[in-house]
Amino acid sequence: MSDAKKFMYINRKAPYGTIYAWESLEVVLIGAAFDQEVSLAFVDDGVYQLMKGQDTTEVGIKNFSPTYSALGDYDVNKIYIEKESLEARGLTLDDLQHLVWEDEDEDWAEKDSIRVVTSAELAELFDTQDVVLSF
Amino acid sequence: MSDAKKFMYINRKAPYGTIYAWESLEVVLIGAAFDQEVSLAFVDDGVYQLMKGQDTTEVGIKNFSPTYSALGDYDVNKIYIEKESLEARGLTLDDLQHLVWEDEDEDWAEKDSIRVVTSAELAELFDTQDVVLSF
Amino acid sequence: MSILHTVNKSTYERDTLEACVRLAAKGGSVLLIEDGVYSAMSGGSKSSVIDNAKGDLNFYVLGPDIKARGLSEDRLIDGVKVVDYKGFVELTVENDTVSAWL
Amino acid sequence: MSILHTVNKSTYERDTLEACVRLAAKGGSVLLIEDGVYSAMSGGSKSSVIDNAKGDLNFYVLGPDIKARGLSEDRLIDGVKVVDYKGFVELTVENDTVSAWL
Amino acid sequence: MKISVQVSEGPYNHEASITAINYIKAAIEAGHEIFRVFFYHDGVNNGTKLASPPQDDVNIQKTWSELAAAHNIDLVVCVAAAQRRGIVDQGEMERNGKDAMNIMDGFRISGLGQLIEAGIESDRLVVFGD
Amino acid sequence: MKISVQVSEGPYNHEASITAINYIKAAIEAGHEIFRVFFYHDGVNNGTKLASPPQDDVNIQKTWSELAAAHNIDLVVCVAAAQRRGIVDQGEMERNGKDAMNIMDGFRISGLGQLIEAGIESDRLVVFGD
Repeated sequence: MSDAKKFMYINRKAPYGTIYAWESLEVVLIGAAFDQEVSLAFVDDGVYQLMKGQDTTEVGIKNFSPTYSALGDYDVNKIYIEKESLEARGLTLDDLQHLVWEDEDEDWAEKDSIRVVTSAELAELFDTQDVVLSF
Repeated sequence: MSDAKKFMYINRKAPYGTIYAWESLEVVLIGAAFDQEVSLAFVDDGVYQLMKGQDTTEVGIKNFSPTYSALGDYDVNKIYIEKESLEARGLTLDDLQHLVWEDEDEDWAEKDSIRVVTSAELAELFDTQDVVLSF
Repeated sequence: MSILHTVNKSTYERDTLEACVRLAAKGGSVLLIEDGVYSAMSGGSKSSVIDNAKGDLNFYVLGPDIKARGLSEDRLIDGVKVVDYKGFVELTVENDTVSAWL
Repeated sequence: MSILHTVNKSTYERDTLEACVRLAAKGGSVLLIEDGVYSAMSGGSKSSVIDNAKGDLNFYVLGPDIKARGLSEDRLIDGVKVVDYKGFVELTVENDTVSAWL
Repeated sequence: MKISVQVSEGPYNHEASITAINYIKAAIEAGHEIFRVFFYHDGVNNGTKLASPPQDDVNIQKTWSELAAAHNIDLVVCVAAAQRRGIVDQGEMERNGKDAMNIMDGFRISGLGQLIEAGIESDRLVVFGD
Repeated sequence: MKISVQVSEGPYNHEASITAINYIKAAIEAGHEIFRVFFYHDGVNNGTKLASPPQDDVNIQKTWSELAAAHNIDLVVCVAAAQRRGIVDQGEMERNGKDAMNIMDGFRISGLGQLIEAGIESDRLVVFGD
């Protein structure tokens, strides 16, 4: 039995208006070195973090959205998006970045990291976590 | 015609959870020395600022609610409370502090500072202001 | 497993409590702290959030935060229990995980 | 008199835009900035806030904040106009007062 | 036109500082005068000289300082808010018996009256916050 | 039980610091061990020694320092968040060429790994924020 703890990062805030989205991602990247079981959940305005085509040039701040595509390389490949939050905002999976990871056990086959789940499924998942960090 | 500007302070935040309510009151008290036409509006969770019987002893922070009763002495006596915000929270005027001022022109007769107004009345009032500060 | 959820914002101002209630598994506990305590008052247009969820979740409010805001325990939604900081600590110990809804 | 109202929070997260719309006098202008721009997207469950108010108020969004968030102008609610920072300044000048809804 | 600006949140944590900077640049470009920028609440934290943000991101505190120098803008940090949060100039350091100061070039610490005065003297007061 | 705490907002502006302090005091009183307090986002501003809050209000920064001294609590300020916001110790001062430091007694600056470690080593991690 593994000693690893289950870490869940819940992201509920939109990017850029506040720094929580970006500083949350910084925690995830550092945390990836610790060999724990990591999941990310994007709910409510947090789903906006993964919007395609972000361009911060005119605002003049750092565009950190490309960093999400590096998550797979850090073995962070359990990314849950709440269906209800997407739908409430008139969004579909096509509006979001396509995040993938390569499965070492299957000859580095490329697989999707993102799973769209219902509130009920997410609630069950939360209930199995050891550490929940909410941003 | 007076050179005084009309200043409106809109208070939308509950006290203690954040400092905006208290630091807003500090602006009002300093601003009172400037001989402008001052009004205060309490809307949404801002109406909670005036709740009677606040006691911060167990939290261990400063209870600033007694300061509201000093507003009359600073000639700040136009205090508007949005009816719809009170009602949505199940509150009535009886739940709030009774704020008064003394009218110099009527032999220091004590008068109510608080007026409960509808959203529509408040909207008209906002429209006549020169400077609006929102906290 | 059981989770203690904390909510620190008024449900009139933010979507936090509704998110918590939607995503908390049945049997979990919700502790309202700071401006979250306003959501536990009866007679308001959003008292229904807790009223509708209290069959599935256990609701608590932090007493010191209630008193600071001049709220009366008499007017709490039926079934909401009051705890002090000591009770807050006990709730974190009794549950397996603490999840802050921010 | 005319007022320029600014709103910087998403109507999914906070009550700010609804407060602004309720308390803004007819003929006023509302500029959505920062996370406020999400409220201007069509097809969402809260797009109705602007849809219902746009007969009485003029709505604008800050273009740089739209682009930063990967939102497309095509999907803005009909009638919402896009301005840049220069346009923001022009709106403050054209109106008599600026009111930030925080 | 004479415009004043209030900034109510600290740098980085909220977009308020950035939006204020971009707004001010556009206002200056359009020929308007910035009468004053008043930093209140956590906004006082814009006035620290001790920050070292990552090279690949904007340096907000330094940008304020450069804006002030280039366009002679009056950047005022509220003294009451600054005392709660630890923004200190020479005078505050001496008055409060501190052994260091952290105010950035181009900022000054003063009272809330400066905000009211900005409201009276300016044609517009524009607030950026949370 | 071993408990760690994360504080995500600065002092005074939000109640988070105060709730965290009251929670920690109650936990210690109940016999629990505070493994670490990690300050993130604007929470790093709890660690300044330059504040002089009004006499009639709580001194949050000093209260942290006294708590740490009395109960040997590990108060860790996130270095990345601190660099953006200007919280500086001796090492950071030298590394970034600053001429002053402002870290409060009892706080230390370290990396985000300290938060993850707190999550791993503690029985509970309790977060206070906005």
